[in-house]
Amino acid sequence: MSGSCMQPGIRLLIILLLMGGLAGTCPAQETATSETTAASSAVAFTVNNVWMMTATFLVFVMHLGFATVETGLTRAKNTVNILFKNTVTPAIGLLTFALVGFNLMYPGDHWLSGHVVGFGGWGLHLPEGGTTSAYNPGYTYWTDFLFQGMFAATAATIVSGAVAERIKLSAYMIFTAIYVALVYPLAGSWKWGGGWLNDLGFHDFAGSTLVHSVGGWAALAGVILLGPRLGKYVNGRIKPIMGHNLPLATIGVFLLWLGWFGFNGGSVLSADPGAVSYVLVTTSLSAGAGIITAMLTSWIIQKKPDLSMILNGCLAGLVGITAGADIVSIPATILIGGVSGILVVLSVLGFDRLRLDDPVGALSVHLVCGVWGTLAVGLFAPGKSLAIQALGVVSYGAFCLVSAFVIFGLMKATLGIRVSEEEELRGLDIGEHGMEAYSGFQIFTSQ
Amino acid sequence: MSGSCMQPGIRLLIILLLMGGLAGTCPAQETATSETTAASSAVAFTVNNVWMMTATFLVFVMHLGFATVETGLTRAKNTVNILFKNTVTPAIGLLTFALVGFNLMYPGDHWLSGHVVGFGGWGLHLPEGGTTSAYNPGYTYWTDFLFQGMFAATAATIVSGAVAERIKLSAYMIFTAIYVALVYPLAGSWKWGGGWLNDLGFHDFAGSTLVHSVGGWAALAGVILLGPRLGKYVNGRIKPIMGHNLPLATIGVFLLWLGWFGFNGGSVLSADPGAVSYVLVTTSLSAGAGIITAMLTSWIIQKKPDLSMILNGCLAGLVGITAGADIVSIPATILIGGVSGILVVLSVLGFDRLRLDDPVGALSVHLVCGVWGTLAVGLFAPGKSLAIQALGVVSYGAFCLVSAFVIFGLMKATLGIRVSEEEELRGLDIGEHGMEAYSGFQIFTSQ
Amino acid sequence: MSGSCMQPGIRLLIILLLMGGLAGTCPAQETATSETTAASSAVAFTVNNVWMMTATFLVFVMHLGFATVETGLTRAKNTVNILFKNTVTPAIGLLTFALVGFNLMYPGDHWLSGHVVGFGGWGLHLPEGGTTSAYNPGYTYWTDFLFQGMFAATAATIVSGAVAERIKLSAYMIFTAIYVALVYPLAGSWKWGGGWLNDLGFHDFAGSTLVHSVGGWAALAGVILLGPRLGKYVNGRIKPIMGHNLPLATIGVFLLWLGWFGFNGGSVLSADPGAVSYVLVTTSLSAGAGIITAMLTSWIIQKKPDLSMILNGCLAGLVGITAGADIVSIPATILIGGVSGILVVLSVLGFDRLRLDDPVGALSVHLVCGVWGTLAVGLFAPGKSLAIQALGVVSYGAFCLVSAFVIFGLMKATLGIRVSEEEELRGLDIGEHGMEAYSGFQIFTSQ
Amino acid sequence: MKLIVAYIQPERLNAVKQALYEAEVFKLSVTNALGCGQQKGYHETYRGADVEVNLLKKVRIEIAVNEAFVKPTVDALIKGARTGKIGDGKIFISDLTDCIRIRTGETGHDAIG
Amino acid sequence: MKLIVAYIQPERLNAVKQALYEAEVFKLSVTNALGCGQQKGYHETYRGADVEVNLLKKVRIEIAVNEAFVKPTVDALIKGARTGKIGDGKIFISDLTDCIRIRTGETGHDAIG
Amino acid sequence: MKLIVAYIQPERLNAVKQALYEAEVFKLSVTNALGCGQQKGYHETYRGADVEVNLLKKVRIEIAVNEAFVKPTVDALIKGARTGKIGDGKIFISDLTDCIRIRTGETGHDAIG
Ligand SMILES: Nc1ncnc2c1ncn2[C@@H]1O[C@H](COP(=O)(O)OP(=O)(O)O)[C@@H](O)[C@H]1O
Ligand SMILES: Nc1ncnc2c1ncn2[C@@H]1O[C@H](COP(=O)(O)OP(=O)(O)O)[C@@H](O)[C@H]1O
Ligand SMILES: Nc1ncnc2c1ncn2[C@@H]1O[C@H](COP(=O)(O)OP(=O)(O)O)[C@@H](O)[C@H]1O
Repeated sequence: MSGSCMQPGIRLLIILLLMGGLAGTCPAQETATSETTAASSAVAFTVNNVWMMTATFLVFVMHLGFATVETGLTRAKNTVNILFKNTVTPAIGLLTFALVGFNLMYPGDHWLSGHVVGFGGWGLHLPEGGTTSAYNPGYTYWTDFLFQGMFAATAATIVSGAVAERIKLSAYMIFTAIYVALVYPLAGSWKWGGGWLNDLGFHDFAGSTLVHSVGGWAALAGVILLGPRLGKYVNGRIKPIMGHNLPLATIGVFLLWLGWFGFNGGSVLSADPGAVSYVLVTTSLSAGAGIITAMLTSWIIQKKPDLSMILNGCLAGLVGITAGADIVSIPATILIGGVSGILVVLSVLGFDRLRLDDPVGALSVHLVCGVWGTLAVGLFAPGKSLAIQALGVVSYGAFCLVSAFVIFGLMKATLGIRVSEEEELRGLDIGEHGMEAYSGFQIFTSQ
Repeated sequence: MSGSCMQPGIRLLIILLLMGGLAGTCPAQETATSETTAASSAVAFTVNNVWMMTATFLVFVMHLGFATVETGLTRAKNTVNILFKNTVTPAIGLLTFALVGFNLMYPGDHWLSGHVVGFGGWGLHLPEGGTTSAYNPGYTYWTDFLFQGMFAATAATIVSGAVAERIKLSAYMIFTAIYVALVYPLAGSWKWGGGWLNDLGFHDFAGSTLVHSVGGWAALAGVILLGPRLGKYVNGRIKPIMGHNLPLATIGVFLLWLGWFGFNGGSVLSADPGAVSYVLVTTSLSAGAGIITAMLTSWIIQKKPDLSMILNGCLAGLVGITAGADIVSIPATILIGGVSGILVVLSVLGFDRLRLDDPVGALSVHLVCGVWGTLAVGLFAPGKSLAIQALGVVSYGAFCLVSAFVIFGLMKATLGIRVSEEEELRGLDIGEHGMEAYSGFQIFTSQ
Repeated sequence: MSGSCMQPGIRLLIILLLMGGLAGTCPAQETATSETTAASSAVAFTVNNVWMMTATFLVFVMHLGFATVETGLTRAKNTVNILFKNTVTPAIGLLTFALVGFNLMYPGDHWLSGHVVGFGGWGLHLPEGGTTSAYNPGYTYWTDFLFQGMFAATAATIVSGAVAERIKLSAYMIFTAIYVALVYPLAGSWKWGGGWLNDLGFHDFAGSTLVHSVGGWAALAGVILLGPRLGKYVNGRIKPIMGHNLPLATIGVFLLWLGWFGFNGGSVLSADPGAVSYVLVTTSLSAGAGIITAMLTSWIIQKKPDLSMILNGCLAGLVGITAGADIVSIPATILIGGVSGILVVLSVLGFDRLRLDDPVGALSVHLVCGVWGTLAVGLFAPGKSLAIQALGVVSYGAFCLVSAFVIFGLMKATLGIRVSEEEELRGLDIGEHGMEAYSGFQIFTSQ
Repeated sequence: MKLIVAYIQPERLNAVKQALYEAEVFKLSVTNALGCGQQKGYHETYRGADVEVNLLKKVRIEIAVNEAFVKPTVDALIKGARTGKIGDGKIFISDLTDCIRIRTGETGHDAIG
Repeated sequence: MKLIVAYIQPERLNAVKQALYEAEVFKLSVTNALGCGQQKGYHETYRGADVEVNLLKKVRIEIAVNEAFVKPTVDALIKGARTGKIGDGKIFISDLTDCIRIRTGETGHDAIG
Repeated sequence: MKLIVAYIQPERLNAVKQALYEAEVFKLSVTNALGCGQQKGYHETYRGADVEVNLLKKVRIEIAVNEAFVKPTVDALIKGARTGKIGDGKIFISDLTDCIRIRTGETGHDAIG
């Protein structure tokens, strides 16, 4: 090799590759530089992976967020039951995702029919180079699995809140196992697995549709098939059934916001400084806007500002921005979040008028704002088509709603999905678990 | 270029630059090395930015910490109100900071008069190179905004605790919007924005004064103008009004400690291994020392060790070390934390004697220990002047106290800042929000 | 230097060094490459250190996890006391670890007798190069201290739960100070400090034995010497004493799982992408398996699924995998976690039958599963000896049990370790602290 | 004047209040109670240890009325609370010698309503 | 012997205790209660659905006294509890046939104080 | 018919229930109460301010019985609750004019048990 170490054109290439961490595809030139290049690239891979692991932890925190929000917004007598479901959900989610879901969602080249159903085989098997940037510049195989597995389980958790206070524990667990193992990953493969909706240019950055609506449609099926809680709609009037622990609910919303930093920020799939930090800003501003507009809407309609509504408003802003967090402008972000905050309040009131009883507002937050956020990408993001976005929304809606109706419907026809009236009155904690959440506290409720 | 790839002197320079991530200023020599240098520097930038984003998340967690501490140390009947305020605060904080605060605090070259008032324009606008190390070796423009925005909102949250259980919701929200949008950033620009106190060599690493005292002075104005809660000082005697949920308060303190890792650790403004990790150690040891001395002081004075006092002691140690976390020695750290723990207990008792009713001890923690920590830099840090530190303390005190008195005073004279006596007795939850925090729980209090 | 920048053999070496971040030992060749190498290596060091700091935060979160689990699983009248202990524990832990523990645990070359007792001197003193990769490729001296200090305090916290609701505050604090300052680090030095068990090839990745059993044995000594709580075993029958706040307990378990990502993930001692992410996956799958098997076991034996049991099952899975998280296969992971979940339920029931009263199940989780996990390494990890693992278990058991018996025994004989019967009935909150955790809540308990 | 004390199932409280309202009985006091009666309890099991819970949640209603209102009040209580299942509750009636309205100092029959 | 039961506003409890103390009435029992009287309730609204809360928080005080103490006790209750606003509360008095001190087995007048 | 009201120490409740069960008294109602009696309270101190707590936690038991059961019930209460220490509690007995079982409408002696 002469005094000139490398060709100018190649230099630029290497820099670009390094930034993406694509060491595996590094040209095999016999120079000292290429080795330092490799080393630097290995470091870039390590950084990306550290970020993705951090994002994974944050998504994990969302499970605690859901557990506390749902517990806080329901009654004390069903607390053990809700906590139980939310603890078992990530366990079921991770184990089934390891067994089947991961390879169903990311089939790689193993498509079975068109780009609609694919399956990469059972279980977890480290592919060659799976812990290097050859697998992916942003993360190892293991990080990939864990990040996606944490995501998967959140879709089921969304259902948990909507069907709370009346669903049988066993029915919920069976539903979760099937939905996380099969429905969620299959649906997910259409976009994130490189399936047909991806081919069409559908954009859903971190899952307004793929996670939140997918969970929301299932929640809708559950709510319809279960019917409302006893005492919610009496003689044609809506009776509020108040949440028993608003500090818990608030803790949950803050934890969910925190988790969303990983949910959205991690969906960049690398630590790219500009991309990730931009996503964090849109995520936060949308959440903030959702809080403010939900407050105003609630203050105007309900006369007094309702804490549970601004909590929902925050989540609404987060769900709303999730589809376009990477590509919408700052003003569009605030608009999306702001509209989400209004939508969520109106739809909480609307679902009640439709006699669809959703104790925690999961339908309004995840389904309504998930749909809105996905469509908003078509409205505000340059180069995205509203029609394709709508097609995505409808396709997911149809598939998930039908699937959920079938699963819940079959169970309803066989083992039953709702606890007995007596058990519901006394509380699922005693009925399903034989224990109380707040032993010793005097709790007085006539509902 | 000859066989020798680069001049020895330049080599060293590059290494140094790389470590700081200053790729943007890299000499434009036509060598392979300079490109790998650029690549390596881009990675360094990515690492720094990952760290700063992590620090941002931790500072975000502090909002939940404040929410739970304040809720836990006040009465059940005002819980919804406190949670509401603490949920709205970061929303208001981030949105106003995006609109105006950020550019007021970091005016860059846009000083309007001397180094006292500057303004960089409205809204967020990505500067050229804003997502590369050309903007700053440690973080992107977006990370910068979000980190600083999270900081800003904490100053208002400090006020929230001190004025709890009697302030009108609307008055609190208006105050917060003005204080976060204008007062905090203007004051902040004097030091962190490169203003006149920075020119003088005033040292406040992460904000014992710029954040904590700034919040504390406003809290003092609020406490004075509002007056004590009903039933706190009766016939010349101090009646304790007990916090209703000490597990919540403890959760809050742990979350605040956690958040402080980002608050202080992130204030290094890069992931510099030695600097950041040293700051984390001083932060933790000071917190630990504050716990121990608060325990001993409380045990001696109150005869029994008071949980609420060691929680305050922990926060006191954290506030105390914040100004000098980067430059004081380990023994000085323990001394600073230890004195903070004593100070906080004495000043909680002292403020009560002065009939200044501060339900959560915010004045003692943030104001008293903020001042102490800032002065301690002058006492213990090599090369820092006590006089300059004192000048900073006094300047901030004067500016913030006057500003807060004006804002609260004007509101008091017009729309009123305190709820009615009847509302205060029944609780702000019912008065301001028409709902209860713990529906169904039997709560019995005669205060 | 000629046109060829470096010898091929050396290139490979440099890459390897870079990946490990060993910049300090970089050959002093006068080439441009070696400087970029150094720069890249400095970046690698920074990444590793960022990861280790993140892991430190997560381990810190475990203290909050323990505080909430223990509070939730005990009675309302002892809540202040438990929160107090858990707040003071990390303070005592960090301060004594700074003073003596750290240098006792990692004596470096300062062994006093064989590889059994060593001591590196008092206090924290930054060694030369302590903030560079010369100290360690994975972290600075300060990060090292803080990470290990957070670990140390967890061992004491394990004891706190088992002895809850009857131990004197002063006795607990003295025990904690001695155990964290002397016993834990001395025992730890045998393996992690490079002592005799390390020489023998004993494997305990992140501390199934070194942390969890070490805490568990001390808990056993405490439980035996204290005796059961009043009303637990009456006329030969076991009376349940229910936890008063299961949402808190659940929050705690989720926080512990979160913390375990740092506990295990950080024990890789660098950000090595493959190694860390694999550990995170084994950690999570074992936790998930523990939840599922604990649920099934509890459902079968107790007829209804017990929330407190699946919470323990989750922790059991986490403790069980801790010893081998880096080297066991995925199927073995699930087996280890699954067995842990069964073991923990059986041993909770078993300890009760032995009249060993452990309010939170700390013995079952930390001791039993800690032993199981350590032995499991011998069973499932290639190249590890079951005999050596058993030797480790027994050695630690003997040393810790004897130490704890001596410390608790001496205190029992002198100042007493148990509160009076009257104080126990009324609750330690009023007895030891003169305050209540839930002021205003009506709590009704006849125990 | 009579003092009527009734123990009812918590979920019947709203119906009872409605029935009392229709019977023009507007004043009452309510407390949380635990009751042990013919209704059998249930088992709780916590960490493997079994406990029989036979103190069930009840609501205690106290109503002071003039003689003429005793029957309507009792009827309303029964109307609102009866489901026909064990655990419906009991009503106890005793004499009241006096009644005083704190605000005005009125006593006896005038004070009660 | 008489049994005096009073319902008062929670925030008056300390004043009532003070007044009773001055009247040398040292023994009393207190429970948490909800009351529905002339005082009108308030509206709560949760997630858009409105609910009228007409069971307001009250404190129930129970005091057993010998005849001679009835008047001083009632006076003290009124002194401590009266604010002149609706919702101040009521006092109910009934006969007590016996009273027993568990610790000593004393009965009647001796046991009461 | 008599109404027996007893205030006891909370930790004696199980023993009292056991003693009543042995005396074949199966029906009772329990509420949470706070009591102020001979037993002196204790001091709480919160953030430096001291407060004397003299309302101590008690359990209030209410049992309606036919005359023949008065003595066995009182004896059982004493047996279960007595420890000999101050604070053991009191028993109050008053007349009951009527008792009605909501489920069946039975009244008087038949309804009570
Ligand atoms: N003799 C009594 N003394 C006190 N309380 C009683 C008595 N009998 C019934 N109760 C109260 O009434 C409630 C309902 O009684 P129960 O016997 O279950 O009703 P029913 O006869 O309608 O089945 C009990 O839980 C208890 O609180
Ligand atoms: N007839 C009654 N029976 C039972 N409780 C009553 C009766 N009248 C009043 N109370 C109790 O007294 C409380 C105060 O009564 P209220 O009519 O509001 O007082 P006031 O007449 O002073 O305005 C009520 O909330 C209720 O708890
Ligand atoms: N005259 C009374 N009126 C109402 N409650 C009483 C009266 N005397 C005692 N009590 C109740 O009984 C409880 C025990 O009384 P105390 O005097 O402490 O018992 P002892 O005389 O056995 O020491 C008190 O806390 C209170 O709740």
